[in-house]
Amino acid sequence: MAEEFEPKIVAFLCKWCSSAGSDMAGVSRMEYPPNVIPIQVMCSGSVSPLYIFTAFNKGADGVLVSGCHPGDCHYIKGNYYARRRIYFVKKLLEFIGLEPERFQMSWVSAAEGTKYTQVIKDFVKELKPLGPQAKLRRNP
Amino acid sequence: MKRTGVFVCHCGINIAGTVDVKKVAQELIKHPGVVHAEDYVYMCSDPGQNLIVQAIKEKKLSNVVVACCSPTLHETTFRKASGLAGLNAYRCEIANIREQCSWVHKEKDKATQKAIKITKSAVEKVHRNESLEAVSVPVTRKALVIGGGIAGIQASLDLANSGFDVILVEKSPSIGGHMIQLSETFPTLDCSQCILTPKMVEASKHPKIRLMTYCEVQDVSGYVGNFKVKILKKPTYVDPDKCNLCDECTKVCPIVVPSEFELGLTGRRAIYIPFPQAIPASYTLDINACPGLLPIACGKCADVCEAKAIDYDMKPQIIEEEVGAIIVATGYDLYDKENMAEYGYGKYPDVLDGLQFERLCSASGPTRGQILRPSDHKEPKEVVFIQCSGSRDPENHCAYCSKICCMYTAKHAMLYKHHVHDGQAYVFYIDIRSGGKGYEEFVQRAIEEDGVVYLRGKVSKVFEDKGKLKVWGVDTLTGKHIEIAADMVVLAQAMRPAKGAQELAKKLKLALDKDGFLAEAHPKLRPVESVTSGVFLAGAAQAPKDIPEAVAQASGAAAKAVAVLSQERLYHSPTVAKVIPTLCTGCGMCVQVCPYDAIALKDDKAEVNEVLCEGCGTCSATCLRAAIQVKNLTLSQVHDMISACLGG
Amino acid sequence: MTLEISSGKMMDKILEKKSLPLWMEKLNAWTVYAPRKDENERWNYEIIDHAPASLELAVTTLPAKALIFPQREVFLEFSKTIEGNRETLEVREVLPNGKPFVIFGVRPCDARAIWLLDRVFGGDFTDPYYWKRRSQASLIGLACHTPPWENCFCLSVEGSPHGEEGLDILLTDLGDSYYVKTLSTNGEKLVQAARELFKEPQPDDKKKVQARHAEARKKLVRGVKGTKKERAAALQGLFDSSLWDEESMSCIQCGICTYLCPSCHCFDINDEVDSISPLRGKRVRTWDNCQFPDFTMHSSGHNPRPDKASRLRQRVLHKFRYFVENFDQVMCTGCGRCISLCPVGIDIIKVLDKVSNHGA
Amino acid sequence: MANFEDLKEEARKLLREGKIKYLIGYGTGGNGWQAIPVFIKTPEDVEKLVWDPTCVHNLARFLVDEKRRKARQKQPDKRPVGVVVKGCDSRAIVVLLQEKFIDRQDIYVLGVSCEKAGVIDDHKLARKLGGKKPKKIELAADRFLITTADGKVEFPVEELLAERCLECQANFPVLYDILAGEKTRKAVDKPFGSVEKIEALGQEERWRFWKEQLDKCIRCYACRSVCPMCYCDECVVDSINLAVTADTTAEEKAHKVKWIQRSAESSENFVYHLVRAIHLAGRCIDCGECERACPLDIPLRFLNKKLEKEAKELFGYEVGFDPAQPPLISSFKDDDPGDFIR
Repeated sequence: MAEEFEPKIVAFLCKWCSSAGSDMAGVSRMEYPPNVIPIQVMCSGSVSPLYIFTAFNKGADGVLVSGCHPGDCHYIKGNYYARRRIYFVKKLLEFIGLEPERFQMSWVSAAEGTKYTQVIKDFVKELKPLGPQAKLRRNP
Repeated sequence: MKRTGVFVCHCGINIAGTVDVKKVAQELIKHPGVVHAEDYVYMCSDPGQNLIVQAIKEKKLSNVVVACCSPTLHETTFRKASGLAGLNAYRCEIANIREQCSWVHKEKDKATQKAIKITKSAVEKVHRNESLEAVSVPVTRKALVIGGGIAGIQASLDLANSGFDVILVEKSPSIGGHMIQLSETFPTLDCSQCILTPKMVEASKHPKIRLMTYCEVQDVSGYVGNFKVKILKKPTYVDPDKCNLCDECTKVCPIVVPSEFELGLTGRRAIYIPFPQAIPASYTLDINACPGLLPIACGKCADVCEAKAIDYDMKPQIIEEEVGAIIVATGYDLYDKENMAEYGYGKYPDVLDGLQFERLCSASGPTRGQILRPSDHKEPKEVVFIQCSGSRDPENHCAYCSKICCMYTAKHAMLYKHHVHDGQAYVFYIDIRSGGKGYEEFVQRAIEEDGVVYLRGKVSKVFEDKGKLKVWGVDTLTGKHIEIAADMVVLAQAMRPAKGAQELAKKLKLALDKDGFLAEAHPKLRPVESVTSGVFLAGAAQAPKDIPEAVAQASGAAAKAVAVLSQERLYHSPTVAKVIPTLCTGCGMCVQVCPYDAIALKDDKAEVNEVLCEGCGTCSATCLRAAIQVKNLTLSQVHDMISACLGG
Repeated sequence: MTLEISSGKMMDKILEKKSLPLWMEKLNAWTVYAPRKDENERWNYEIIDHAPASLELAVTTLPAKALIFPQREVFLEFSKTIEGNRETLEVREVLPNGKPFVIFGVRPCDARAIWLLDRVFGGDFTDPYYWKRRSQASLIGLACHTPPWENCFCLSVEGSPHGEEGLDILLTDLGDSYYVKTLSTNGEKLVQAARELFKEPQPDDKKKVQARHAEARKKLVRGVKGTKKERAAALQGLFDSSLWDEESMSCIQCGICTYLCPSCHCFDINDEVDSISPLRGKRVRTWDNCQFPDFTMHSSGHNPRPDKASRLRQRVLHKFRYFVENFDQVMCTGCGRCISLCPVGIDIIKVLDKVSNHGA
Repeated sequence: MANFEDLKEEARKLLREGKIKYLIGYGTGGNGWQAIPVFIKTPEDVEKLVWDPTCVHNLARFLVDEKRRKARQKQPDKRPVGVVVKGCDSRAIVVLLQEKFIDRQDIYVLGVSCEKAGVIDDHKLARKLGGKKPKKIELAADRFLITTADGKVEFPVEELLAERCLECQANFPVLYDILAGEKTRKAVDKPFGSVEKIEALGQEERWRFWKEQLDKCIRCYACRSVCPMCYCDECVVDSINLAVTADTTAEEKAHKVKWIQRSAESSENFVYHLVRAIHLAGRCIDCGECERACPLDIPLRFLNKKLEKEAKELFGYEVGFDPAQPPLISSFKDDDPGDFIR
């Protein structure tokens, strides 16, 4: 029997909320699938569209950008810029025909270990039926 | 040539239990640039740290990666250790394989694979790290305290007594805040003014405190240790040094307006002293009320003033000051009358709020301490106190609990009974929150000794009926409908952030919480610090609190400020944005997005003020040409981390 | 290195137009390319599934070059494995494979360009990658009876509307049939593959062909002045001329003129690393071109060709001076692409006219 | 109202009085009918200026070259440069001003209104003429008059107009020192019609569409080279994307990052065009030059138009009308849509 497809996900987590939130999930020993490799950035506002395209180009099946809730940004307003920027990236990727499920954004606060866990679980669940991402991937 | 050492921590079984730490080390030694990889049971222990120190020395490591717990825990530890071995602290990076791996997964092989990727990714990052030195700046050893209520006064005194100069700015003509309006304070029932005025005097006489009343902070620039503030001094048109407090001017002043201090229960003249013990003890001419500063318009006050203290030509002044730390203690206001139409607040003169009732109880108040109805000056025989008026009502009003109302309502009911022995006091409450030293006993005393009737339930409506105030409510314990014909209704209005606090927050680049109170840096661990370093919070500006809490936080904020001011120089993280001039075209987008005004254009190129920059990197994501990047988290580094994450 | 040229014993043939598709279908030992027009009236070479009724004079956007010297070509694949402290680096050469292919309807100018490329890649140093593909390719040219578009100028650069260089077969359109001139053993094979379709030419067919060719030469209106030697000479003194600044004012530094040129052949070699641990990647050759600012960028950051004037100059000098000096040929076959496809209408003929005026 | 002749007269005056260094305008190209960019230095040469429906080029692009040239010169001539602009081109200038790339006083803008028409699409023309070559193309009211070897033919403008002109609502310069023609806003019922057609496709269809298109790309970078907004000194996706400074080590040079490979493979082409599109979000003024220049006819305009549509519909952001407006991506509103976020 063929092994089940395990999506590769890169998650850009802002240091102060989402990365802290995923730490919280760890501290509370919540379990979630190991498909996500986190990359800690200072602020969701620092996530360049280049990162997202590159992640897909290098073979990510899904990409997550996660930051502080609106109004809670450690850097006051970085996440507002992120919200705008990411919106355009998302629309563009959908426009060229990438499955919308493959690129997600979430707000996860330092206290929301449960939410982080849920976000990852849902993400993995939605990616599995899609199979590997070959559209933007170098030599798939 | 890169010579990187990788150190994998077991953390007992916390990591080793789910991650094959030996395998992680074996895989990492194969990674280009890695010349040393080992695992150890507790890397953060002294022997663990020594392993790192030795390896750095013996293998001449140029970089270090420690795969262990979250960087929030031991990053400093391992950077210090690297420092001890003569390696620049910023050449040490943490791979979080505990919170973000071993603790959240069960299948060992998968967790191990993930740990390997996380660690490789950290190695790739560290390979492009540059050695950095902390950015250092001198400190202006002077503090600014904004708000002259009990919190502001306490903070100023603590700072001054620690030997630092303090500027205390208060927007109204006198310091004292709301506390000076109170009659007695719970749970001890000692006279509020009696305990506050000595502090007010001490503050005004303190050689290190510069009192600036009737002033407002207009602009704040700079950064921790080096703030520049512009303070607007509004004209009082009265020279406090000449004024001898003869009070002749108020006698001749033809204008009467509602008194702020008495909360409109009485009036005051256009030229006035807010209250007898006001500090500074001087008169203020309220330009908005005064018919005009020209002798032809009125000029009576100037005519009668023998001290020639009244100067119609006084102009607003902008005073510029430099300070090293700022404490914001802007306090609270009560929830607006307009919002409580269902309780007839603002419509019926005998529906009062807590502060107005304080004034009625106060010996120095408009009724000289007798409790009388504002409408007919009769003694109210039945008084209904309504708690949570505007609080704990997410649908219509404020979602939060204003915290102090349970206690002061009990106090009010009690004081009422002390004044009107044959009167009856009813308290409508959702539930009683009396956490605090002697608080619960205090409430019990009100119920048992003073026979205050507590009714569990919400009041639906208050309306006038034959000279009485009909109060409709439901006792949720008995389920009975309740109707009380009261002579007076006192509303425990919700506490709101003081008006103008929001604008001030903008000037100081402070964050606000969802209710508009000033946000602390961390709800548990940094409760008196704001998100802007060097700016601290005290009192009800941060959240509803009672006097002891406000005083405690004020002292806490003062202590934090002292920690800044007592430094020779301040040190700032060097992982800040860096401009690559050959790529920068000077479009200025980074300048626009920077939350800290840390970037400016100079000769058509962006330039970063390293002291202001917090390294958030929003500029680098905005820049279309990668011309501004954050040191040690550059685009190239993230690129390499992405490859590593994806097994590349 | 050269290709096997015809044994000389070959006979010219006649192929009726209606038999053309049959011929193509017979060539199942080859991959067959022919020009096809898209909805924008642009021509491209496509592998044909069903054969076209006839061949038209087609200026394909990409010249035949692209099929023999592709935009991207893998040279070798490498990988490193580490066992304990033993490292083993594995390198595997990748040569083009796949079956022989034949390109129908090649313009003589494009074929001549490939004949020029043969000199570059098959000269003192043989390029195995180029040559492998080249030896698999057969080019069937279609003589131009009229210039296929307004900017043809082959005659003035040693080419001809019915030139034979680089071709295995030259077809000349005689109305309802093609005159088939076989020029190489590859050509012979192609004819042999369907010999029953070919007829012997009539005595006057050759005359018709000559008339057709003469007609084509007559219709060719554009051309560059002088001989290759004269032009090369004229360019000698113009290295620092202000002419290049003026002529390059409107240049936008794109790669169209060079990438779509049938004879431009500059390339870049990069290692494309797919994974750093374990190390895995390819060494790849891709087109490069002298109009890109980074073409001459040194790792020091210094760029010896800092502006577009120097880059335009390089393109002209390479084609009309250096190549003449090195190979005694003009590296331009007058196909007219760089003129017709330039987004800002830079016209190399006009540039060369200015050059010769300067010289005069 | 001034006409094109008045504009030429103004140009002569400016050059005669030495008020401008030179003038970037349209002249007649080698084939005798298609306009090309010309650089006029003398009052006499002003006669070469033409204005007809083949003036497709966005001449603002050459202000970028001018800035570079000036940067290289030791004592640069500080006088402004004259430039002829259509509506879309003028919006490009607005963006360049917005991004402080050029100074207003460095340019003298000679605006020409497209007056309810615009420029022709040479593919449409080729199809109409079926191989025949035009000699001259004129605009007469709502029709194009085309002179060919065998006489004149007429077509209604909408049959030959470039799609972007059909979708253009402000086909007159928004910024100019002198304007020829009238400011005529024309009503467009579907300003994003072309994009909506693609949006209407199913996700996989959309993918197949773009795959077929972008696989054609040979990375000649004509799209980027012709674009006035692509004025970066180094493109982020270029292999040289590494600012070489005095303190750049050999190792850094050796390990410089390649965001995309030079190989014109599907994946790399996609990333290149995605990066370009996202970098043009809120900056592209839809002059359509990328699409026109593309020798492989890749409909690149749609990528930019899609983001233009999103910017307009969700953020009320219109590109190229106000130099003082904060750029789309360096600004935000508290109530920006966030419903796509978990």
